[in-house]
Order: sequence, then C-alpha cells, then structure tokens
Amino acid sequence: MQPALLTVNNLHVHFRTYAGTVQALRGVDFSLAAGEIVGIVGESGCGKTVTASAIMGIIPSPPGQIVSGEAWFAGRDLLKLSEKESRRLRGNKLSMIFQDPMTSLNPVLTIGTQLTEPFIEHQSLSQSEANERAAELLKLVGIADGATRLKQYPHQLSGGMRQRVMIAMSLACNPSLLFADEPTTALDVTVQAQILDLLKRLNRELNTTLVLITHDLGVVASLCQRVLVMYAGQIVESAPVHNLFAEPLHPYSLGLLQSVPRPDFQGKRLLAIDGHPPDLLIPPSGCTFLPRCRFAMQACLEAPPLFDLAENRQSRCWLNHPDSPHDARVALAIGGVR
Amino acid sequence: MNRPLVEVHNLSKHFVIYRSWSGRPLKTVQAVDDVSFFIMPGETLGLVGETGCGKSTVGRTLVGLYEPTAGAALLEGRDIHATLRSKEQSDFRRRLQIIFQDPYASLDPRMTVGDIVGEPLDIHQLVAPSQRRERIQELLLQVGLDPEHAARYPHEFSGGQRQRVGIARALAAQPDFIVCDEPISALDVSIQAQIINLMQDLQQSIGLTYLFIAHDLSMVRHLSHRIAVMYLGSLVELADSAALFSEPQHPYSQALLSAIPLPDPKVEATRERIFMPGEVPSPINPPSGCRFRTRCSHAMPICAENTPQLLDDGTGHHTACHLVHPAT
Amino acid sequence: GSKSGPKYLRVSVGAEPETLDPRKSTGIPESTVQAQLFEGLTTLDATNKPLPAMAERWEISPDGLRYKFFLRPGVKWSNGDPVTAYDFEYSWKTTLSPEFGAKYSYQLFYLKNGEAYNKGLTTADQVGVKALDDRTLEVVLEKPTAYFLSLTSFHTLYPVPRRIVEANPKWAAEPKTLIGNGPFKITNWVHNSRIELVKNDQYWDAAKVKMPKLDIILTESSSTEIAMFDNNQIDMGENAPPAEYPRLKKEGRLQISPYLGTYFFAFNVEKTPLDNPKVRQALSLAIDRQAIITNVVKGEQRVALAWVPPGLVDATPGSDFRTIGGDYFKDANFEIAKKLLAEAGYPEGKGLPAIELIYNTHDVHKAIAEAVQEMWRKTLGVNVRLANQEWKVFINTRSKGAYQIARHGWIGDYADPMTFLDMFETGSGNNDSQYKNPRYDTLIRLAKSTGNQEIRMKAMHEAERLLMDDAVIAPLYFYTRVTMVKPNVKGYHRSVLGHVYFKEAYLE
Amino acid sequence: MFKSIVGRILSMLLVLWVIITVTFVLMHAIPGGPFTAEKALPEAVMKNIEARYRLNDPLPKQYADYWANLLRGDLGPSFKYESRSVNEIIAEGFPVSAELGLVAVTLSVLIGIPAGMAGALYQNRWPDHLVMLLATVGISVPSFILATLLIFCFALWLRILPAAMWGSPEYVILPALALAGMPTAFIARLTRSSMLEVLAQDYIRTARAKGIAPFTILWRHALKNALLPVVTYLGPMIAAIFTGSFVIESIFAIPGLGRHFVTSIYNRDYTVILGITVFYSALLVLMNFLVDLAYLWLDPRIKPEGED
Amino acid sequence: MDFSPLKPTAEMLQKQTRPHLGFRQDAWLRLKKNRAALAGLSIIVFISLLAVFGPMISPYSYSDQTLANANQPPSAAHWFGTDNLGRDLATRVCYGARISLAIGIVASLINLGIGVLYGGISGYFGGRIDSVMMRIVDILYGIPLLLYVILLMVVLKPGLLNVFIALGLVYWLRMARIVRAQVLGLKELEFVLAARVLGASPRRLIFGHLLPNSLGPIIVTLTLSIPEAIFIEAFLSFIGLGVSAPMASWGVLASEGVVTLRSYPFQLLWPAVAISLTMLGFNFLGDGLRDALDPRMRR
Ligand SMILES: Nc1ncnc2c1ncn2[C@@H]1O[C@H](COP(=O)(O)OP(=O)(O)OP(=O)(O)O)[C@@H](O)[C@H]1O
Ligand SMILES: Nc1ncnc2c1ncn2[C@@H]1O[C@H](COP(=O)(O)OP(=O)(O)OP(=O)(O)O)[C@@H](O)[C@H]1O
Ligand SMILES: [Mg+2]
Ligand SMILES: [Mg+2]
Repeated sequence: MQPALLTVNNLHVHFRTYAGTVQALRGVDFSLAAGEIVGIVGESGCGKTVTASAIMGIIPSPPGQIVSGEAWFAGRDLLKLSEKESRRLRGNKLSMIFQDPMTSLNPVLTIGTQLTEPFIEHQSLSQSEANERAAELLKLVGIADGATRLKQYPHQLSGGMRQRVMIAMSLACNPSLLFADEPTTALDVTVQAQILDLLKRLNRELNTTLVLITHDLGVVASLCQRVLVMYAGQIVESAPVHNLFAEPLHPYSLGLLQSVPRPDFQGKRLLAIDGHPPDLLIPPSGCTFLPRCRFAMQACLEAPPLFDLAENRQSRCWLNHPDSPHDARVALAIGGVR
Repeated sequence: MNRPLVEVHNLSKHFVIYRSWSGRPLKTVQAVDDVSFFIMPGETLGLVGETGCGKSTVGRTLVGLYEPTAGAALLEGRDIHATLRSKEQSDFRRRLQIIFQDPYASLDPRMTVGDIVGEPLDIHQLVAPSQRRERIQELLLQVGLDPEHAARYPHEFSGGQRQRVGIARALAAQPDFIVCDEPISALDVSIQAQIINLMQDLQQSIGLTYLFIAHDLSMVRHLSHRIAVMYLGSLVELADSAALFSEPQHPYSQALLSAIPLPDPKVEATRERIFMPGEVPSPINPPSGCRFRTRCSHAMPICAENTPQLLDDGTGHHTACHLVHPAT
Repeated sequence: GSKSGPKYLRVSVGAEPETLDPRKSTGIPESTVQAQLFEGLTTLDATNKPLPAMAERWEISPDGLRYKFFLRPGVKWSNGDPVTAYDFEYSWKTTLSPEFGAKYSYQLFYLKNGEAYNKGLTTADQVGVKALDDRTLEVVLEKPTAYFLSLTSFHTLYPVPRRIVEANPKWAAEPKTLIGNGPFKITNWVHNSRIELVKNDQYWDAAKVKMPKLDIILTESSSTEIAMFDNNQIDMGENAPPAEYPRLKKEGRLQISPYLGTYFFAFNVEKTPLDNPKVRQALSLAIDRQAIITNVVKGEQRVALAWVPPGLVDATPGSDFRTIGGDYFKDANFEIAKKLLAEAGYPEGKGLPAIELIYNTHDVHKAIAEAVQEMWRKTLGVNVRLANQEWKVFINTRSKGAYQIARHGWIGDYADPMTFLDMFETGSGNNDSQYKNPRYDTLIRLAKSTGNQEIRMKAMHEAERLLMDDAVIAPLYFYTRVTMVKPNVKGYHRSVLGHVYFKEAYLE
Repeated sequence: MFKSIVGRILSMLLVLWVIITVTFVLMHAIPGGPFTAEKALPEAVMKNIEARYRLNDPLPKQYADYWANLLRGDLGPSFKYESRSVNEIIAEGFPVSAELGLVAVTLSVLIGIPAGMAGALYQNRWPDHLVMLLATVGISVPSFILATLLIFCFALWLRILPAAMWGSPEYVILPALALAGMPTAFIARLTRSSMLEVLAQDYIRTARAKGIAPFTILWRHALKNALLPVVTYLGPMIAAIFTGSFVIESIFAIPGLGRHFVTSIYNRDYTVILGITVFYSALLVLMNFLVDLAYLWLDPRIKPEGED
Repeated sequence: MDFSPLKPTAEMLQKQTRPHLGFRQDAWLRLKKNRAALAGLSIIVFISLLAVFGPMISPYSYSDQTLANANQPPSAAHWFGTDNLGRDLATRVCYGARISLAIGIVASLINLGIGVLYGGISGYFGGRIDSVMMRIVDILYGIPLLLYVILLMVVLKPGLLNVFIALGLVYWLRMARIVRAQVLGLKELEFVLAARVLGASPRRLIFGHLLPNSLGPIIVTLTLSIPEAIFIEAFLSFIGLGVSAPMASWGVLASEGVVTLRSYPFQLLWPAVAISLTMLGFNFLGDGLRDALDPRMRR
C-alpha cells in the first residue's frame, strides 16, 4: 500500500438556497493512495460531483459553502489554500472531467482555444505548440481530423465528441490526481473501451491517481481497484472492487448491483430500489437509507457509524454490528451472490 | 395494426460548417446519409453506434428539430416536417417527444422544475388547472424525484436528477412516440432500472413507441425489440435484438458487442475484445464505398468501390456488408 | 480675466456667417465681419451721421433724386487693384439682377427701376446707377429718399471687386479670393470655428488701424461665449446670458449701448377678443415693463411706451424722433387697464376666453412671456396660455396670422423711423398683426413720397399715434446691445444698427 | 457566412432609399422654407431666390433631380451657406466629429467594459457598488450638463484646459469626456449584467477547474459571451457619435458635422438635411451590418441574418 | 441496540410539504429580501409621494411669481431657492416630478411594450421576418427625429400626449435591437428547442423562455431609457411639444439651470439631484429585480 495521496476528513458542504440549506455532503471521509484507481458509485444526487468539486475548490460560492472538513494533498489542506495557490494546482496537478459536456464547454470559443488553454496557462507553451499538443490529445481520445475539429465550436460536435474533448482537456497537464465524473456516459462501448484503456495507461505510466465517478458498474468492474459507494451525502461502503461485487456489505450496494439488467432478464422488470433518497434539506436523523431498506431494524432509527471491517472494507450499516441478526446478514450476503 | 408508426425513407442530414462569401457550402458534415427504417406501434427500436455517427441527428430530425437534407420521415404516413411546417397541429408536436442527451442545457434555467414539467400540460391543456400540481408531482414521483423538488431550479440538481426532469417532461406530454437520446446514461443503475421499468410499463399500458438511443448495450438489449446499428451516418445492421446479440453479422457490430464491459471484475479481467485497426474517419470526408472499410479487418477491394446496401437475409436480419451479401 | 491675452483682439460675433459676399448677406454676424473687410461710399459715425468713406464727397440734386459720388483717389482693394466706380455699379446691378437672387436686393429698390429690374420687367442699363468714370458714380433714385446717404454705408451697398468676382463666382468662399477694401483682410476661415483677419495695408486709412489682427470666434451658444470669456479665450462677445449681466457689470466687463430695435407683443387684430381695441389696450397697460427689464432682461433696456425706438434724428438735426414723439401711455397702468377691460365687457376678466400667446423658443422670450402671463392673470384675471414654437414654424404661424398674441421684435434696417413704421402698412409682408387702416396707409405713403423732412416726420408721428391708439402692438422695451468686453479693449465703435467697427480699436 | 451578402447590401440600399424619401417628404411638409426669415422678403425677391435654387420646380421633379445628383455623388449646394456644397460641409465636418467620436467611443469602451467586469467580479462588494453608483450618476447626467460641469471645473476653476474651440489635443479632452459619460456608464452596466449571467454558467466552472485566473476567465471566457448587448448598443452609437453630437459641438464650439445635424433642420437647409441624413444613415446601416457580423463571431450558434 | 425488524412507516416517508412557489411568487419573496431593491423602491415611492402631495402642501404654487425675489439662494422661506422669476424652486421641482415621472413611466412602457416585443419577435422568427423588421428599425433610426417632431408639433396641439406619441414613434429602437440580439443568442439553446418540441407556441417561447432569459440587458436598457426620456422631453418642449410654460419638467428645469450655473448653481442642482435620485431608485430596483428574477444568482 502506497502512502495516501489524498485524505479527506469529515467534509461537509451546504448549499444555501431560498428554500433552505441543502446539506449536500454530510461528513465524507476517504483516502486515496497514489496511483490508485478508485470508483465512486451511488444514487444520482448523492453528492459525488460535489465531493469532487469541493476538493477541486470549484464549488460555486455563493450558494455553495464548505462548512467543515479537510482534504490533505501533498501535505497541504486543499480546502484552506488561497485562491492563488489552489489555482496553481488546478488543471495542473489536480484535474477533473466534467459530467455535462455540453454546458461545460464554452459555446462561443472554439474547441482549440479551450483545449490549448491549460498548456498556455500552466506550461507556457506558444499557441502553435499548444495547438500541436491539442491535436495530439484529440487523436489520443479518438477524434479524427483534429485540425478541423479544433476550429469547430462545441455545438458542432456530437455529445460523445464533446465528452472526449473534456477528457482531452483534463489530461493536458498530466495531472497526478484526476477526477473523472462520468467520463464515458456519452460514448459508445468501443470508444469507451478506448478511453478506459487510455486512463489505465495514464495510471500505469504516469502513476496518476484516478477517481472514477460512474454509474456503469461494468466500467467500475473493468477499471477500478477500489469502490466507494455514496448515499445521501455520505460514503456508505468502501471496498476493493472484487469484494464489493462478491459480497456487498450495505443494502444500498446490494440494490445497486441487483438493478443491472442481465441477459436472462430480457423483457422482464428490472430490480429497482423502490422509493427515493431523502430530501437533503431536512435529512432524517437515522439511517438515510432506512425508508427504502429491506433489512430495516429498530436500530436504524439511529444513524449508523462507519464500521471498519477489514483492511479497506468499511460499511455504514447496523448489519455490520456484531449483535445484528444473523439471518439478515446472510440474506444480504446471498443477495450479493450473482 | 400492421402499419408502422414511424417510417424513415432515405433520410439524409448534412451540416454545412463553412460557407464561401456567396453562401456556397465549402465544407459539410454528412451526419446522416441515406438512412431508412420503420418502427411499429408499441415497438422499441434501439439505435446504437459509435459516438458521432449521427444517432442524435436522426432522433432530432425525427421530432422536427432539424429539416432533413434529403428523404423524409413519416408519422402514421404523414410527412413529419411538412405537417409541422404547415403549423397544422400542435397536437402533432405533442405526439412526438424527445428526451435530450444533454439534461442541463435542455432545461430553462429560470423555470422551476415544476413549471418545466408542467409546461406540456399547459401547452396542450392536458389536465384541469386544479389537477396540474398533482399531476406534476405524480410525474416527478414516476421518474424517481421527490415531489418537493418541484419548487427548485435546474441548477440545484445533480446531473442525474436533471435528466429525470427531462424524462418527466417528455412523459407529461403523453406522446405516442419518444426519441430517447441516451436517457439513462447519466443515471445510476438503480434509477436506470426504475426508468426502464417505467418505460416498459408505459409501453405495455398505453402502447408507447420508442426510438431508444444508448450506448449501454445491455440496456438496449433489455428494452429493444429490434436494434439498428449505425456507423458514420449510415445503418450497417438492423435485426431483432436477440438475433443481433447472438449472431451479429456486420464486422462493426461484432466489434461493438465484444466491447461491452460487464459488471463483473473477474470476467472483465480475462475477456477479449475485437480490435478495430485504423483511425476513426471523420464524417466531413467519409471514406468511399463502405464507410467502415478503413477499420475493417475483412476489407476487400470492392468495399472501396461499392457502397453496400442494407439487405435482408430473409429472416428480417438486415446487413449492409459485402461479406454477408456479396455483390453480384 | 486677470491673465493677459495676446496682443490682438479675439471677439465672438455669433454664428457662422452664411456668406461674406456683402451683396448676399443679411445677418448680424455676416455684416460685422464684412464691416471690417469692406467699406461703402459712406460710413456712419457714433451718432449715425454718414461720413465720407470710399466717397470723398458727393453732390445731391435739389429734387433729392440724383446723387453724384466722387471716389477718394488711390483707394485700393486688398490685392492692390484700384477701387473704381465701375465696381460699385457692377456690385449694385448684380445685387438687383433677378438671376442673382439676393435676399436683400430690396435694399436697392430705392434706385430708379431697381425694383422693376429685379422683377425682370426691365434691363440692367435702365437701373439708376452708372459709373461716369473710374472715380465718379451717378445714382438716380426712384423717389426722394432722405436717408439714402446713410443707406450707402449698409453692407448691401458695399462694392465688390468686379475683376475677381467675374472670374470666380465663388470668390467669397475662399480667404484667398475674398478681396475687400476695408481696414482688415481675411487670412483664414475655419467654418463654424473662427475667422482670422489681419490689418489691410492697402486700406486708404491704414494709418489709423492699430490692431494687427482680429480673431473672430464663431459660436451660436451663449454659454460657450461666456465660458470662453471667463476663461480668457476671447476679449469680447455679444451674447452673454442675461443671468450673468449683474456679475459682469460688477466686474466692469459689461458694456451697454443703444440698439435700434423694439421688443413687443403683436396682437392679431382679427382674432376675438383681440379685435376689440379696449382689450388690447388693457393688456398693454397691464404690463409692468420696468419690472421685466430689471428682473428678466437686465440689459438696461428702455421701457417702450411707443413704437419707434430712440436714436433717430427728427426733422431738425440733433433732435430725436422719440423725444419729440414722447410716450403714448404709462407703464404698468393697472387701474386704467382694469377699467378698459371692464368697458370691453370683461370685468375682471370674466367671460374672456383663454388667450394663447406664442413665442419662439428661447429662455429670454420664455421668461418674458411667463412674467407677462402672470401680470395679466394677476391684474386683469385674464387666462393666458403660453405656447412655444420652433423658430421657422413660429415665423410661419405669425406671418400667416394664425395666432392671437405673438412675441415680436423688430430691428431697424436703416437709420430712419420708416424702417419701423412701414411695417404696418396694409398688405406689408411684415404686418403680422393684420392691421388695416387706410389713414395709416395714406400717412406712410405721404412720408415715403416726399423729401421734405418736416412733412415726413409729421406724417410718421401721426402714424405712430394711430398705431398706439389702436394698440395694435404692446411694445415692451427698446433694445440695447449688451456686450461683454474686457476693460482694456478700446477704440471700437458701434452703430445703432448693431454693426461694430474695429477699424480704430486697440488694446490698452 | 451569409446566405447572400449581395441581398443584404441590396436591402441596405433599399433602407437608404426609404430614409431619403421619407426625409424628403417630411422636410417639405413642415412649415417654413430655407428663406423664411423674420423680415419677410418681398414676393419678387423670394421668387428670384427660389428660381435660383430650383425650389419652384414641382416636388417630384426636385426629388428626381436630387436623385440624379446623388447618384453622381453630388449632394447639392447648401441653401443657407452660400457657395458651400454639402459635400464640402461633410468633408470638413466629418473628420473633426469622427476624431472626437473615436476618442469618446474608445474611452467609453476602455473604461466601460473593464468597469463592468470589475463590477461583476466583485459583485456586491465595494468596487461593484462604486462602479454602479458612478454609472448611475453617469446615466442620469446628460452630456450637456456634464459638459457644463467639466468646463466649469477644468476651464474656469482649475484653468488647465480650454473651455471651447478646436485644435490641439488638449481641446479634445473635455468634449470627449462629456460625450463618453453616458455611453461609458451604459456599457459598464450592460457588461456587468451580462457578465453576471455568464459567470453562473457551467463552463466558467470548467475554466476555473483548469486553474485559470479570475481575470483571465472574465477576459477570455466570459467577455465574449457578455459582449452581445454591448456590441448591439455600440453599432448605432458609433454611427451617431462619429457623425457628431449637436449638443457637445455647440457647447464646445467644435467645427464638426454634428452642429449641422440640427441646425440644418432649423434652417430648413434642405440639401444639408438630406445630405447629412444620407451620410449618417449609410454609416448607421453599415454599422448595424457590422454588428450583425460581429454576432456571428461572438456567438457561433447564431445563424446569419436571413438564414434559417 | 434493538435489532428487531422495523417496517418503514408512512410517516417515515412523509415530509412536511413546503408550499410550491411559482416563479413569480418566488421572485417576489426574493425581491423582498433584497435590501437594495427595497431601498430603490422606497426612493421611487418617496419621490412619487412628493410629486403628488408636495405641490399641495407647499404654500406656493408652481407659477406664483415675485419678481423682486428672483434668483434667491435657498432659505427658510424657499428651501430650494427661487428661479429667475422669483418662483419657489421646491414647488417647481415637486411639480416637475409629476411630468418627469410620467415621462419615465411612459418611456418604460414604450420600451417594454414595443421595444421588447418587437425585438423578441424579430429575433425569434429570424430569417426574412427578422430582416424586414430590422430594416424598419434602421429606417426609423435614420430619419431625423427633429423632422417628425416638428411635424407632430404642427399637426397636434401641444401637451404631454404629444411627447408620448413622439417617444412612442422611436423610443424603443435600441431596446428592440438589444432584445433581438439576446434572443438570437438564446433561441439556439437547447432548452428553447426543448420547448419547441413540446409544441410551445411562439408566444410562449418568446414570453416564457426567451424574454425572461434576456432580463439583464432589458432591465439595464430600461433604466437608461428613463433619464434619457426625461431629457428628451426637455428637448421636445424646446421644439414646442410638451407641457407649456410655466409648468416645467425636471428636464426643462435642468436645461434652464445649466445656463445660469455660473451665478446660481442651485438652480441646476435641485432638478439634477431629483433626476439622479430617481435614477438611483430605478437602478437599485432594476438590479434587485434582475437578481430576484434570476434563480441562479443568490445572495
Ligand atoms: N447549486 C446547488 N444548489 C443547491 N443544491 C445543489 C446545488 N448543486 C448541487 N446541489 C445538490 O447537491 C446534491 C448533490 O449533487 P451532486 O451533483 O454532487 O450529485 P451527483 O452525486 O453528482 O449526482 P449525479 O450522479 O446525478 O450527477 C444534490 O441533491 C443536489 O440537489
Ligand atoms: N449543428 C451542427 N453543425 C455541424 N455539425 C454537426 C452539428 N450537429 C452535429 N454535427 C456533426 O454531425 C455528426 C453526428 O452528430 P450526432 O450528434 O448525431 O452524433 P451521435 O451519434 O448522437 O453521437 P453521440 O453518441 O456522441 O451523441 C458529428 O460529426 C457532429 O460533429
Ligand atoms: Mg454528478
Ligand atoms: Mg448524440
């Protein structure tokens, strides 16, 4: 195990809206080793993007506000850096691929302008050098005819192309920590495979630490070493990828795994988790998953702690309490067996 | 009912990206080139293909957002574009809906989610004003959103939540035909499951018809009755979904299927993918003949000269490949 | 201005001249510049007496119809050419020619056949002006005209250099070709900005010209002028805003001189209720003129209780037409005014419909109108509505007689009461009051047809009385010329007609 | 990038034709003519003058003659200023007005846009409040008051600048400031407002994630998006300011074209009215054309005018 | 710890429902929370009250003259001093507010009613319609304003109505162009396409989507248009349109004050302060409104 590259402790992020304060993150803790590939999965709206943005220092403020927490990176707390210091890291050591490629690209600037910017900003390349590098990057992410594409505007590209442009942009300066927020949602599987290969290569060759936020458990399975499962602004389970798929220790993780369509399910209903996550304006005091949980217990009316189970295995569920009912734990374990 | 709900005849859509001073096109993107297919009522046609191959363009053309460069698209035998152009019925509009690929950009930042979802209700007066609020909440619930969210604005939502708002809006219009342009890719699997279940329920109960564009082939397979595979603006294969998955005929389809990641780390660690050599060509100057030939390991001389036609092998399995249907 | 300026005079004369060709011009800025560039047969002294200028002397026939002018020997154009009688003849005849279309051609209608020629009824050689030789000009008049001599000092009757003009019809547009015979010559003209004059060494009286250069600033804005004056960018200006008079006066930088003009309100005698002379009289008497002068116009104007302004000689030399004529009524005679209005059938203004008073837009006119409106309301209970109009619309409305009361002002063209009195002749183009009185017409005709000053003056006094008794107009004040000028500017003089002569000006 | 640049030019010519025709009709419809004066001219004299300027021709003929001359590039003689042609008046006045206008526009852009950017960057903090307060005052103080105050302060009180006239560069300062006041304020407000809109967009977050400095973000990523309304405003504004402001040129006694704009109408100087209107309209139409072109550059999603 | 099974109950899922606020209610709420906007609103209300009641309480009328008292500096008898005819400036400024505020309001209505609508339609429909509509704007821009103002003055009787008509003819051109530009940029955005697919009518698209998203420039342009209109009125009254003397708007008072600035600066000061104060009010309100109407801008 390599030393931790990033350690996040007790991260709380709130959004002040006129309707009230949205508690988007309610105590997120995790750490990343250098060169690790970690997946974050979880219900949409559970705070994956906010986690990454908070660490990147780009929470829109107002309305966003980092209420508490620390994020140690290379000996410094990212959350306490001055704007200038954190700017030097951003796009350079730290980088992020955004989820929403259309709105994340400036519609009035050409792909080229946007893609060359990190080179010019952080590596002081000339425009023509930067252009060359940008075209190379485009090729790397599988976009042909780079010279023409660089001159085009975002709206002239297909969704997948924009996404690849975003990826190319974030790779520009060979970051040591890369948040990839659903980097391949708009890509077809062949290109996705290509991109995943690219990310893997980057990880292998440059020892880039990769945080992959995704819904595609297939992608997680093919790429990640470790997985964090988030729910309602907290990390509810953390496990090496094999263990998670084999035996999830949180009912929500189980639900996720079971929702994936299988060949033998063709035409039948998928196993969805009923109900919806809690309103983060007024999060419930107990376990946030309780209303949707098959295994609900009286104890769940109280918020469960994060149980440290084995090396790299944690779960925020009372079922992991030594005193919890055995049959429920078995049911959870069986449910996890595919 | 044997008549297709949607028919597409030789549809092409080219975008001009550079023009001369006199307005003459200098550079065009052949986003969609001579595509034909049909969809029966109550059917789901999956549309898959490489990114940038023109899937969204097909979808957007079908709902009238783009005027086709050539060819036509019909809804119940009526030319969609001619009808829309005639400003005839807004009802015709209502029947054709699309779920946009890009969730955020397609939501008006100044409208609450409730109003966004309620907009089709208002436009087509689908519910009595007294019922409006209830209906909105019902729709939000259906797509797995908290009805409380109706008072919030799009920017306050996560990517997946936004996507669901878009879905709720499309459903609110009570359409006959929905183009689903990657409706679920931004959603986590459990919500994906919810949405897919919802789509299937609706199809069963009110006979909705879908054009389902997605990259997640297992989802496509799960939902679609037939699947069309596109490559660089043209259809290369169209078959029943079982048939396509069990015996893909076109080399591109084969490569595509082999690349599906599976949610199982053990399998993932060992599997083989079909490797496609060469570079992805650009639709700005596509290769002659078969457009896939530059990356096809079976390419033959004829592939550069003749454009293969999409031909039926007799079982309803259409393929456009000289290997499968040797030119005579 | 404590800072001293340059050694020449910088003076603002108003707007950009329309033209510097003396035959064509009509306005004050033009004639002011021309008065430095040109010189007529005569020139007016401070008391408006014609003095010899280009003409060394002249002979007048006993019937007053024939004049013979003898040009001063050696007078030259600024380019050195001699000024000849032929230049005068040419100049006057072109001015009269119909094709030339000069606006002030009527200033030469006194010449025999002048009007007929201008109307195209006869030819140029029939016109009563002829150069007998280089130095002798013979002029024949249509009718005896007592003030003809003083007319020859007017810019329309200046000579133009025939040789130059015939060669280049646009001669007056360019400083290079604009040749004159006055004390100064033009060296530069930046349109809408400035005109530069320098001393003309060819001028016959050059010895008296002390100013090496005149910088004439062109601006129509009074606030610009006062700012430039206060900022020591000009030494003299004609258009200070009245609000600044008290201050300038206190600083000793204000000069007030008489000006041949009357400010008045014209009543439209054809419109009810102004067709009733009593109403008009009442209105006229209800104005407190002195209050307006002291508080609004502030230029030490004289209360006008008659029509013809002071400054014009009567029959006997040295006498003044105004002094002899006297005042016709009393200023601010409120009691009589009320009585008259009651007699007219509107006691305390009751039953009198609202009357409209129009004026052209200008802050002074507006203030006067507002003040008068309030006076009429207060003393007579008359309800007056004010309406302002853009200048040419206003003139149009007024001359068509489409008004009830209109602000008016009249500046004399020449130094004789006739320049005021013939205005109210029936059918006169300037009779905006639509006044028609056969007796008045007879008197004017009589005065115009005789050279006998006694008869003339008597007829004109009589006519003025008629005008005043009928209260065709309500005179307000006699104009003055208010100049802001630095105390060190000396030696210039101005005529009652408003022209300034810088010939002998100097800086102390 | 236009469907037809030729079509656009034709439509611009059509616009000019309409403007000329309407102006021609209007100016003959209003009371008073070029030779209406306080002292009415005798009828015969008036006739001679009208004959000399061909004002006695029937209006349609005058109109036709005007066009015949216009097509030859001849705008005719001035009625008011003897022996000066409208061509000369424009040729002399325009360079002066344009020089002043250029300085004023440059000032208002160079001050207004950065001020607006500062306002947006420091939204609701003191630089923003300061900028907006100044801008509000700037908007509510029209040029003639500003001009008077400037003269008062710099010429009469401090005595460091001339109060009026035209010539060396120091004469440009006050009128340019007076002229620039209102546009600067307006541009600052427009910039701030659209900038704020842009700063709320996702792509600004992307730029921040790239580690771009706030100012660079504003400059490179936000400005172009925010410039649309500013450019729209600038088009007609430049046409108007370059052809001169009546108020400013009168107050500062500047020999520009602007003074003729209004005085020619007061004078009923028909040819000058038409000539200046033609000149100004041509410039205006051209500027609006350039503005439309600028849209295409500012926002590539906008389709060229006339294309659908 | 009690690990006995628990059935998720309805009340566990139940949440207290907050009222569903529409866009307008929400905006109003936020406007109320915006201090600057409220300050702006209070200024405007204050000035309006002065306009309505000021002349009533004042011991002088706007036309009462005391010539001997002309040009008095501010004093106890005349708080704002007197003008060149000895009229009470305070009363005249209050009275002028009636005219100038009316002008401001009408100018805003014209800008909103004609300009915004015209620009919205032109930008939305684009193509040929846009070309024609914009060429009409060019034409109106090109014809000298003064000409038709003089014509109006001749044709109509003087009065405030004519000022409104004169403004109505041309006083929306800039707004139209600015709105059009905004709409041109917006209409290609996906959310507009989305509404189109829903079958939204052009009216709905323009009023429901395009214009609300152009609010920033609209409000800024509007707040500029008000003082400009106030001074245009002064210019029009110079030509002879507008209210007749001795009534005077702020614009007229200010124009007259400029002339006497040297000797009686207070005569310019008061109308100028009144105008600036009003503008400050409108600007605060405008900015507050803009912020309130943009959900993304909070606090
Ligand atoms: N600007 C904001 N104002 C208010 N609430 C916000 C804002 N941004 C995010 N949120 C809330 O924060 C929560 C977390 O959002 P986040 O974007 O991190 O979700 P996510 O896990 O990335 O989901 P997805 O997978 O759908 O992208 C959501 O419930 C969202 O409503
Ligand atoms: N408005 C446009 N102008 C120019 N080119 C365009 C435009 N829209 C799309 N294109 C081009 O058309 C091609 C097809 O785009 P389309 O969006 O249909 O792809 P797609 O199949 O939906 O891809 P993805 O899966 O990545 O969304 C691409 O090459 C794209 O660059
Ligand atoms: Mg997210
Ligand atoms: Mg797509």
